[in-house]
Amino acid sequence: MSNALPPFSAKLLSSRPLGGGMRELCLEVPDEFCRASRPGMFVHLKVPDAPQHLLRRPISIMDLEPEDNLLVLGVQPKGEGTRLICSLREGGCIEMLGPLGNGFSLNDAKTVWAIGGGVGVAPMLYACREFSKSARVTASLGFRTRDMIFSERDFHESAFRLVIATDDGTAGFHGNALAALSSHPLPDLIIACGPTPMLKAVQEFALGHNLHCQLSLEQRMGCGYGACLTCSCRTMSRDGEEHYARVCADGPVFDAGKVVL
Amino acid sequence: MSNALPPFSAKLLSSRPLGGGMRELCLEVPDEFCRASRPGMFVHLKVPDAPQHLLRRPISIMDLEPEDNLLVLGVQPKGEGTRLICSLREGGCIEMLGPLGNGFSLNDAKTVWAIGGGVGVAPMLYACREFSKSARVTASLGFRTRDMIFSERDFHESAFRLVIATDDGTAGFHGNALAALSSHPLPDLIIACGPTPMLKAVQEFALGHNLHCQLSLEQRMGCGYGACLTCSCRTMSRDGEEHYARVCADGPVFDAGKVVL
Amino acid sequence: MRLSVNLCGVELKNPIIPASGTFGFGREFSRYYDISRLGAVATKGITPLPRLGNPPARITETPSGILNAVGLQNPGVDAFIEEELPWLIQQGATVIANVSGNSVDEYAELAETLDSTDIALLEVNVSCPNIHAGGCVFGSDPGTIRDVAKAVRAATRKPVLVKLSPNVADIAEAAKAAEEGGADGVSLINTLTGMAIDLKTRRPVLANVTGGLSGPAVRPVALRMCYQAAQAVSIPVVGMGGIMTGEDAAAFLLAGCTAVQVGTANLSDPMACIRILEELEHYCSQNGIADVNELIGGLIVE
Amino acid sequence: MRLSVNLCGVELKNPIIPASGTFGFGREFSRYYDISRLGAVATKGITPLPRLGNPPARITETPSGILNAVGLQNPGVDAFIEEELPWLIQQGATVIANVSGNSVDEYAELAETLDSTDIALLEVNVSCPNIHAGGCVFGSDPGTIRDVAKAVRAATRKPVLVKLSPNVADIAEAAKAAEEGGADGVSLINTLTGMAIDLKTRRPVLANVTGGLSGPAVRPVALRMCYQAAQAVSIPVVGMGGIMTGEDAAAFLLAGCTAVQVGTANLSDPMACIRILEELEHYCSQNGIADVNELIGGLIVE
Ligand SMILES: Cc1cc2nc3c(=O)[nH]c(=O)nc-3n(C[C@H](O)[C@H](O)[C@H](O)COP(=O)(O)OP(=O)(O)OC[C@H]3O[C@@H](n4cnc5c(N)ncnc54)[C@H](O)[C@@H]3O)c2cc1C
Ligand SMILES: Cc1cc2nc3c(=O)[nH]c(=O)nc-3n(C[C@H](O)[C@H](O)[C@H](O)COP(=O)(O)OP(=O)(O)OC[C@H]3O[C@@H](n4cnc5c(N)ncnc54)[C@H](O)[C@@H]3O)c2cc1C
Ligand SMILES: Cc1cc2nc3c(=O)[nH]c(=O)nc-3n(C[C@H](O)[C@H](O)[C@H](O)COP(=O)(O)O)c2cc1C
Ligand SMILES: Cc1cc2nc3c(=O)[nH]c(=O)nc-3n(C[C@H](O)[C@H](O)[C@H](O)COP(=O)(O)O)c2cc1C
Ligand code: FES
Ligand code: FES
Repeated sequence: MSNALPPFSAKLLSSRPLGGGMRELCLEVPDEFCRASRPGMFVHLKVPDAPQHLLRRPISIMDLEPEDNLLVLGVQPKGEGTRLICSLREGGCIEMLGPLGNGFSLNDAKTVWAIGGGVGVAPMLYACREFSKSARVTASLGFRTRDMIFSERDFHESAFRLVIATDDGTAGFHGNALAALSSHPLPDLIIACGPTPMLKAVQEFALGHNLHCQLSLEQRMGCGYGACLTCSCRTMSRDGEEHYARVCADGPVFDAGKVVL
Repeated sequence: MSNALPPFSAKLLSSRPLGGGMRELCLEVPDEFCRASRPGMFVHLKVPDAPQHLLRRPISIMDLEPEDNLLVLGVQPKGEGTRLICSLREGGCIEMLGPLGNGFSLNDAKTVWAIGGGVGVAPMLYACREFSKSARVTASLGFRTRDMIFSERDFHESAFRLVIATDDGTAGFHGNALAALSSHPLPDLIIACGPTPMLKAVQEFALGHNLHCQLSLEQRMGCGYGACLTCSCRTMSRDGEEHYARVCADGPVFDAGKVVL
Repeated sequence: MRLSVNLCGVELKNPIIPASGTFGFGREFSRYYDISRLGAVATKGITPLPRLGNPPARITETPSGILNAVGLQNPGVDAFIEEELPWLIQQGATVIANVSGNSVDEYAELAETLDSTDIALLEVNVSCPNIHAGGCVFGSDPGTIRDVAKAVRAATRKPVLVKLSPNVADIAEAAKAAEEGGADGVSLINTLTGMAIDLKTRRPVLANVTGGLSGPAVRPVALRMCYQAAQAVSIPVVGMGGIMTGEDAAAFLLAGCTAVQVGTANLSDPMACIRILEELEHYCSQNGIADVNELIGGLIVE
Repeated sequence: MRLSVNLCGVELKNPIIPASGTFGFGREFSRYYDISRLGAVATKGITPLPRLGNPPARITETPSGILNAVGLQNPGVDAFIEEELPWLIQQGATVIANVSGNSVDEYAELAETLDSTDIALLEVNVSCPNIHAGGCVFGSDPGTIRDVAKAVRAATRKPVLVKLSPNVADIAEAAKAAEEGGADGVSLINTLTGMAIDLKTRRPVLANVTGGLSGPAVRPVALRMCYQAAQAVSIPVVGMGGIMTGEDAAAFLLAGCTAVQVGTANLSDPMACIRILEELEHYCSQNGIADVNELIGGLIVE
């Protein structure tokens, strides 16, 4: 039964600034990690050399190059933990647990909208890359302002079509990443990750149009692997009963129809 | 009244291994620091990048080169704090408070025994250097074994005479640093720093021979500058009354006749 | 080296037990290691009926600690017996069922319900700070502790551990109350009630406002309370609170604990219990200790 | 920006006060900065007669915390009045005299002795965990708290703060007891009793065996207790426990404190209080707060 990859130490191969204060970290990961990874999954990072930070930090897989055992993360230095993670030097190591979570499911969708907002743009890159193998993926990425845009070129490469939106209109569509798609034909599947108001809008839109839709949520986490029940989000079963699901293990990706935002 | 040097950040100019697992750290310090320093004083070092370690670590001034604003410390990685201090990289900075404490007083002594044991050897170097300007200093340094010896050459340079002792006889005199001096003529003053059993022996010897003697003590410390009363050692006043003195501010150097070990 | 200890008549392979609420019912950990290697397993707190738990956020980090307010989310005792316990037994785990009730009667009923099952011990949590019985927390009153211990003791043949709250003025008194009530052992500490504020939103970080503090931050308090409890009673003490390493575990044994539980460390690292077990073994062998029982109560106090 | 607050009728320049026992009588700090810049100064705990204090070791570090067992070493109230107070007043400090007694009568006598001096407030420490009155700690019993508050209130015209122990089951009750006794305010928390063991010697690290835990490790507990105390009483609350930054200070103000004290931070850094004051000012200006009083009790709880 002991089949999960225990925490391991990953070497930082390169670290460079992306747009918007984010940092791109390229890490060396073992084969088992690559084999188990799917878009929408995350890793749980120990804050390096900081035992006072007991909890790990969840960070989405932004990209993966299995041939080179390369994991790419996009990290926004938000508080002390992500700041320390971002200041790790090339050649240094970080302790990692993962890949964790359920990830997005393409099922048989042929057309996909991948909607990302802010830091939630990161996991969409890996999703675009993977899902583009068998579907037409339109990526719609929302940022606060032009300076916050990151990884645009990578999305250009990996998505069928790329739409950029900014809240202040300094680049691309003036408005949010969902509204930016209003003139586009409806897809078989919407996947989305970003701030809650954005997810709510996507959820409402998808339910209203009866579209398959998967939302990737964020929640404060303890263990990251399903044991502590601290990362809950409200879900509604068919019969209207409410439950708390675990974002780390039952998610972070949830069916738009089941999750209460 | 605000005349004490506030905590400052000192740059690590070089770091190299001494003998016995000790590390020599050379740090850049301001002029005011150099002006205020005297042998037997110490600095109080913040453990770098480790906010969970609230307390600073007291480390003796091992040497000082005022012309170059150079402070030399000899640090034994004992626990986590000193280990982190020793692993600081050249070019990095460490937050420092000091110089603190009272230091040794040569008064008018013309002949001095400077007895150091283990890590307590470190402050003797600065004392030898300074006191040799107007006195004949015989340094007697005790180590557990040959491999623990450090800074021998520096002592050769700075002391009038150097005696080395090892507990196991692997180098120099076989025995402790006090016994190693038994054939030497008695000095005007003994200064000593080292483990408590050694200090006790020195104290007994000095009192027995009616010699001026100053002992540098160690104690767990909080503030390091006299405010918290946590670093106490027992002292006896003339009238036989017991008190607790502050090792950090009333010491670390005490008259052998006044301190109860 | 001998690592096994006898806890209230139950032989444990070793003194390392994952603490309630940080180990689920073991399933997630069995993906990382063979959970039968542990001394025992303390289950997530079980209540008579299923509980939804508190709304999120339920956890936040504090300096060298964490605050949690899960609020006893669990599937209820029946689901535990049907779905979780058989699986645990099949894994070869020695099971400590951690139970919580809202009244003395509920505790007694839980004990009775579990009496006929394969659990090894019952751990009676009189101290969860995240649920309230009539506004006040159960476990801070010695009288209530005694009553619960008595009622549970009468309702089951299993050995009973009473898990004590640290939110009391006198832990020795609390431990004695449990002993008087007939407990076979006490375990402590549960979490200290705490709070965190988000300076940006000016709101409490946790939806429940307060939560339970655990982790290394509380270790000095936990160690002191375990020491005082062990001095006060003659039944075994199971110690916990901030144990992150084998040396931490050894400190609790020295203070008088027969076994220890590891909570928050599991949240940092799924392998924590196994690592701590190996480190404890290493500490013993480095210090010439052939039997871990030599450590128990071995603190030298002048 | 307005930083001044009114504490029990005393106008403080700002809400930052060094905590008792971590600031001596201010002399050491005056070498680093002008201590009249502080809101007030809480003195080292004063007893009727001089006290030697506990044998060393008196301090040790714990994860994000420290344990101390100074044992109220102090020169006694007479020496305080003759030697320390005049100097403090000359510096322009607003002085809070922190006092400790072994009985209700001793507290009353101390209050009376200090009544005719230039102190601004009296802080009655009913909670020092490192001295014992007949085996049990004074400050954990609401009845005693009320009695001490009453006796002190009757013995002086100075405003009286009662400093509460966190080693209680119900801090709200303790705060109410102080209020009922006539206290003009409460201050909290004093230290949580804890312990550390040296794994090499198998002995307690502190000669006193137990000590008082303080620092960021206890902040969540302190913040919770201050919040609960502020909810429970209508007199001002002075908060402390692990305040290391201006944001930490702001959190305590939001929780309902009128002023805060800074203890352990002084041990890490002689400039701590001044830095915290500047950071608090910065936090206010960054958040459009023109008067620090806007923060007090400003926590939003749904
Ligand atoms: C599934 C998932 C995927 C994520 N992917 C990314 C990513 O690819 N890139 C990225 O930059 N960020 C991502 N985040 C958000 C990231 O985890 C937080 O920004 C980070 O944990 C903040 O830690 P901190 O120490 O910097 O901040 P602090 O605010 O100091 O953290 C304090 C505590 O709160 C938790 N916390 C604070 N904010 C969040 C949050 N938004 N979500 C979860 N926990 C939080 C921290 O983990 C920590 O335990 C993701 C979050 C989740 C849940
Ligand atoms: C005046 C003075 C001068 C010193 N000079 C030197 C020196 O030049 N070189 C050197 O290597 N060491 C010196 N020491 C000892 C040094 O301070 C300790 O080895 C160091 O504090 C241990 O910290 P740690 O984190 O590595 O160990 P830990 O044991 O993890 O420390 C835990 C706590 O105990 C305190 N502590 C532990 N041992 C001692 C000790 N022996 N003295 C004081 N506090 C202690 C630490 O400061 C810390 O607060 C001196 C001590 C004093 C009092
Ligand atoms: C997330 C979480 C959930 C917990 N749930 C329970 C519980 O259900 N029942 C219980 O008795 N204790 C519970 N506890 C308390 C722990 O079992 C333990 O007493 C406490 O965390 C102290 O140990 P630690 O510092 O090693 O975590 C929980 C602790 C945490 C962190
Ligand atoms: C070294 C030390 C000595 C203390 N002495 C006293 C004292 O004499 N009287 C008192 O009321 N509190 C005393 N305290 C408690 C502090 O005033 C304060 O209540 C406690 O440390 C919590 O605040 P902090 O976490 O900021 O340190 C002392 C604390 C320390 C660390
Ligand atoms: S974080 Fe522990 S269950 Fe999700
Ligand atoms: S360490 Fe604070 S008085 Fe010496």
